[in-house]
Amino acid sequence: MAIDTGVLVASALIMMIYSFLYRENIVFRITEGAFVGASVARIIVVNLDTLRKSVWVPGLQGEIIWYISVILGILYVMMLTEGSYKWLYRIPVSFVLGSGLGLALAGMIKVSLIDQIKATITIPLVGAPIGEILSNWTIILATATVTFVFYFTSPREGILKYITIIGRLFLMTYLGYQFAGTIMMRESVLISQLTIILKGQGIWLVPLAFILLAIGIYYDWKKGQLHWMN
Amino acid sequence: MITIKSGFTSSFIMFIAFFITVMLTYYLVSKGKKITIRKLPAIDALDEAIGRATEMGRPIHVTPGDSGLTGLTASETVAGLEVSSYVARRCAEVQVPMYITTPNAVVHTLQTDIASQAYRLAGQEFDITNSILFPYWTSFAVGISGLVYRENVAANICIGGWHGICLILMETASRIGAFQIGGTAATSQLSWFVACCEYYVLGEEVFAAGAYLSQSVADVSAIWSQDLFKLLVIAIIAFGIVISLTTGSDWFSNLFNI
Amino acid sequence: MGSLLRNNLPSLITAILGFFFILTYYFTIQPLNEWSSTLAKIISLTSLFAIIPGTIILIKRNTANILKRGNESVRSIVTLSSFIIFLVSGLMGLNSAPWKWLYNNVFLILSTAIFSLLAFYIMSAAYRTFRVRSWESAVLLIVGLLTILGVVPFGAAIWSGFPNIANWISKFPSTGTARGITIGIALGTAGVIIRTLIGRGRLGGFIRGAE
Amino acid sequence: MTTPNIEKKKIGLTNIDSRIIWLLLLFVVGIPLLNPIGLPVQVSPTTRDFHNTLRSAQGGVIALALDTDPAGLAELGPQLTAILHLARDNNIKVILVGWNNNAGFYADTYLPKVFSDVWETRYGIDFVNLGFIPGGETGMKQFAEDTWSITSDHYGESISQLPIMENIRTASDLDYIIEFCWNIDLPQNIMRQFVAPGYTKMLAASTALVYPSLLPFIGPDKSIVAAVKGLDGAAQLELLSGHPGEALKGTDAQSLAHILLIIFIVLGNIGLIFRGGKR
Repeated sequence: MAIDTGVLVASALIMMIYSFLYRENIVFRITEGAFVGASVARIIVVNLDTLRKSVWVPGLQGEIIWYISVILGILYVMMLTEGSYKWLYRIPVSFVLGSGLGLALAGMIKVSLIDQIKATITIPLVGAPIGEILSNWTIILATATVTFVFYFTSPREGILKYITIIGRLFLMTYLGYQFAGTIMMRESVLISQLTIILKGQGIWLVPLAFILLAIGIYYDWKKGQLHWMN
Repeated sequence: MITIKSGFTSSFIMFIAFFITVMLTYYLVSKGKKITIRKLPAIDALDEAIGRATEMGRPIHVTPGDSGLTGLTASETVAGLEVSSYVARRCAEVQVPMYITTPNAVVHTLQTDIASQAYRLAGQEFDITNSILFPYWTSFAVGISGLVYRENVAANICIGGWHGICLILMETASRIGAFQIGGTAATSQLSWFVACCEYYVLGEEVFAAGAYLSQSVADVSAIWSQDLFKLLVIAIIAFGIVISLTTGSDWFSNLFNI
Repeated sequence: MGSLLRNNLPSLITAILGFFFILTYYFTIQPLNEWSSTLAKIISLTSLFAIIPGTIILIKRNTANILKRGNESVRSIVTLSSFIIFLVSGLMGLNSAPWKWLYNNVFLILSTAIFSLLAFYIMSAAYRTFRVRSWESAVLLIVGLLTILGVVPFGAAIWSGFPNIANWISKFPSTGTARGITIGIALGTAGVIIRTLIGRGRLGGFIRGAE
Repeated sequence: MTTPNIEKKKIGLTNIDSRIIWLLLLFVVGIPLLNPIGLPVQVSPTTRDFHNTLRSAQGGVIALALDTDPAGLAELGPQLTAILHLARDNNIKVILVGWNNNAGFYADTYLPKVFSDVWETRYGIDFVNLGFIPGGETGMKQFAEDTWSITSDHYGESISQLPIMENIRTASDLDYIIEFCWNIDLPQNIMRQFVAPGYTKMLAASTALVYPSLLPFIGPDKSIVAAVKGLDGAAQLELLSGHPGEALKGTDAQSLAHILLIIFIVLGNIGLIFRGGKR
């Protein structure tokens, strides 16, 4: 049986991360350091590759217009200097923000405001089975009252108080629904990780991990550092 | 040659209306109209957190969240930066070391500058190696957890735009008994802030937090204009429903298609 | 002159670009619309460089840690060496065997493993938080449990009505509430954006460099 | 290094040590992975909608936007595999892109799972990996207006050499764009840059976490035509596509983990009742 180094390394790394659940330790610290370094290097590698494909290669064919972005981008370095030219780093920032914010605002008014208002007022409220009509009213009531839960400039008195209570009821319903979704997503991630360990040769490492954990607990207990934690 | 794209007339009118509302409220507030924003205990607790850190002689960790400055989370990140700026100023005054972290490269450049400026105003020098970029969500999660644990921070302030990893940070911080103030508008994360933080701002309170802290004309007027516009949206919806219930025609909803 | 430029040029660029993209989104203005794609590409490429200061600070911080020979030095050595290993293998090409091995067996795995810590934390946080102290938390809990039972096969095996309840919750009250939240957040964000584009408010101030 | 100041706490039903809960979770998830129970999976109406909409693109070209983080792949990966199988069986050409800088590598990992036998002959004709496009929303605008502005695919081959891209000059030449949603930002960016200007229609493959936030946008006449959700959606899609895979194996473990969670929440509340409702 051939040894699958990839799966063994992967399983070991997963367990090294999980050791943080017991407490912060040298194994976790090493994994943390490795990952922080790797993630920086990965972004640099991807960015360099993108630049090669989008700036360098077209540049060889005479399209030098993309070099403008390099000149602008280099200005970010000015952030690290102290002196009268430090402000230059705000030029690329302003380019990125200006385009990003402008595009976001224009589309947001269409997608998140106009479309949503339209969707609310075109819900069928007559001529359907009574159950469906009641359900449709639920949508409208929820939209209207939830908007008032986050109303800041007037105190919650009178009618607004009752609207807020209904709004909070809907908000809690939604949070409950989202809570279920959150849990399911997190568990899926855990399942994917345990699949890697348990379905391959990584399962050989599981007993080793538990032995190491037991030794760690024993030493902590001897030193009197084992506490009930909640 | 200027032609409006089909289907965008209503959006453009809405944009103009919102723009005018923002400008008008700005004008009125700058002319002295008083707008009171609901009290936010979490923001008042910032000083308490810094005070605790001073007593204990331990550092403070502050982060404007794991989001960027474009898109939906922009306003939360801005509120987070506002809080960071305030915390940096106070930390410089009482000489408590402060760590500020982010996964977003653009936010990182701004936050470093903001912290340096805040320190300079207090006559101190900010060590820019304390402004750390972990350029990736998960490396951010593990990086700040390690940082918070090893530096044994006294307080962890995490108001901003969060997507998912906030719980890793907050669980770690609560393990070492740090005082936590957090907040976000991301609904998927709200319950974890309630679970882990001593004080929290939830939902759109985050937008108000920035205004509450700065009390600047622009921020206060923005909160007011948002509230006014919410009323307008509700009025439009109510009017549309009344129209469709009474006349049965859909001319009003068709207005939104042009 | 210098300070005038310093205080106004960045916010001027923000405003011009912002309104340029807003107008070309709503209107067809020749020849502006033909430029917008090119401009968008230049700006997209610019954003790739934002990583530079953060990287330099990270290297500086870790080098300092190593020179101090403190507790942090082991981690810093690992950080820097993993940085160099990944960088070198990546520069060999994104299809080279070492890079693919490192990416799939180290980077992807660690990234997901760290995220899966949340599965544990969520369990204990839910256990500690979800105490039925008020009607609000009761609603939250009941809806959450009903949804979970409606979605996983286990729930349908107990009672076939659970999937229908979960569907109703998702289709009606949750949709309405999410719409209210969407509108609220859109208005909040739009407010920030307009203030920034006209150079006011906090973000506008940050770009201007005003304290 | 300073030692964290962990105080001694009382032991009781309302404060079980978190680490015990976590160890239990490990076993509860691990055991069904080794010994699957095989609970039957029901196809929900939303997944069926998604499946039918996707099949309606028969003979056309769709783009898959892989805008997820690695952790999202736990749910989106099985969905992606199932969608690729459906595309291949229904003769739909696929273009894989992404505005997350991992996108090219995901495509590199997942395309061979479905297309490995025809990789040499059909790459660039039936499927292509365009890789990462920088700039977020700005990059999306650039791609939607002018698809050819990205010049080359993930492997550095010029876009003019790829037959599949021959007739794809703007996003309006695409039948659908399927966004793999990991947070609420990127799907909204796609709606703003691809759907609202009328280039193309959008489908969403989403994690269970982000699905609730997408709800107001989903509908036949709204921005997102249909959506599939989470590991359960992936399992249903695998069932519909006729290629059972990872997701169907994971659903048992997920069920048991949820039961554990419910038990612990109930335990916490029982402890609360015994202590007279005080914290």
